Amino acid sequence: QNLDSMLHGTGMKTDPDQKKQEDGVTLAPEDTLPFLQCYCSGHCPENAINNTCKTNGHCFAIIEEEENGEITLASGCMKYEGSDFQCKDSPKAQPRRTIECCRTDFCNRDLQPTLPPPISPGGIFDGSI
Amino acid sequence: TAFHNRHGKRHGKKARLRCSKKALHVNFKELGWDDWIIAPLEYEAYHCEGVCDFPLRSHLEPTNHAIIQTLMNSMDPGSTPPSCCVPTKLTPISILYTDAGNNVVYKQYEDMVVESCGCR
Amino acid sequence: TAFHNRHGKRHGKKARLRCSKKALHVNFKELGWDDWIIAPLEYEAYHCEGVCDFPLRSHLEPTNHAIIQTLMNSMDPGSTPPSCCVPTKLTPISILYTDAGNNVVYKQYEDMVVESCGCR
Repeated sequence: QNLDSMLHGTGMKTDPDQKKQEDGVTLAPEDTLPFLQCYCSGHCPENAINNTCKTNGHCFAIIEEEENGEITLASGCMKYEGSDFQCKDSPKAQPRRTIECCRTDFCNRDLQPTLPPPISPGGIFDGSI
Repeated sequence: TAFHNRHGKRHGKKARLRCSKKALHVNFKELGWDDWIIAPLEYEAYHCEGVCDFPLRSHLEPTNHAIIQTLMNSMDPGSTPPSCCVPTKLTPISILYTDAGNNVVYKQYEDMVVESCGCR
Repeated sequence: TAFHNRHGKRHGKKARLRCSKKALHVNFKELGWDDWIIAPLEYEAYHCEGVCDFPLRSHLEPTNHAIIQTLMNSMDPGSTPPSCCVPTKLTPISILYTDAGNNVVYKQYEDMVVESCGCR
């Protein structure tokens, strides 16, 4: 049994995004994705017009608490490659932040991420806010 | 606490300088190269400067490694440095100069001008 | 003043850490990703760290821009930052994970492991 059939046999799939053209050439997923327009604020590309950026990946919105306690909201475009990691972020990242991703034009304009509760020194979520 | 509204205006804190293209004017005369370079004697090379912080935007064309390193840095800044803001696209310029044999040569030098910056 | 003999051994001054490949052990469990990543749960990604100073050695594969920027930095460190030590060659790893539709997927992620570092 080769890996491919084994993979299929156990309900596992190779990366579903990979599309095979007639001539058998496998297209990388990011090369087949339509471009998305997103709302951007807080760090737009230099050539951005009307707070709009473009990407083959996701739009995102992020709320963050800076070291000095300032809370910032930003939004923009995220590349397809690596969005698995960036959209999942790490719950252990510091300082506190929440990122949300979506994949339709300007969908991040309506996203309202909220900060996770602060972690008290003992490492338990401090629900006292 | 200071709040930062949707239009990117920060309240109460200078916006952190994020990775972007900055000027870098190169003057070959000041470098002392006007004894072999005929023209141009100066040009705009630009350079890349600024922080690469989470999330790395698409125009910074991050690699998966840069994304992972940025996440590790935000978990423990002391143990992992952030990814670095560097040129991701460069263009050439042509230079007229006198070579060692005193011949006048016109040559294209690759990767002399920053076109765009990114986090790597 | 400190002197530096032919065999590269520095006397009296800690050898400046030049651009080179360093360890970076990535633990997906510590990142909190063991809820979607099945295997591997950790891997060695390495990272690049160290100064890019003149002259930029050939194994650091500097671009012409990096060489010019390094020269400008040595002329006036305040006005121009040095070039940066970043990955120049990267290799992929494959990850087995559960996707949003609860399918088990085996996918190759490009540019996950540093093969070599350079100044850019």
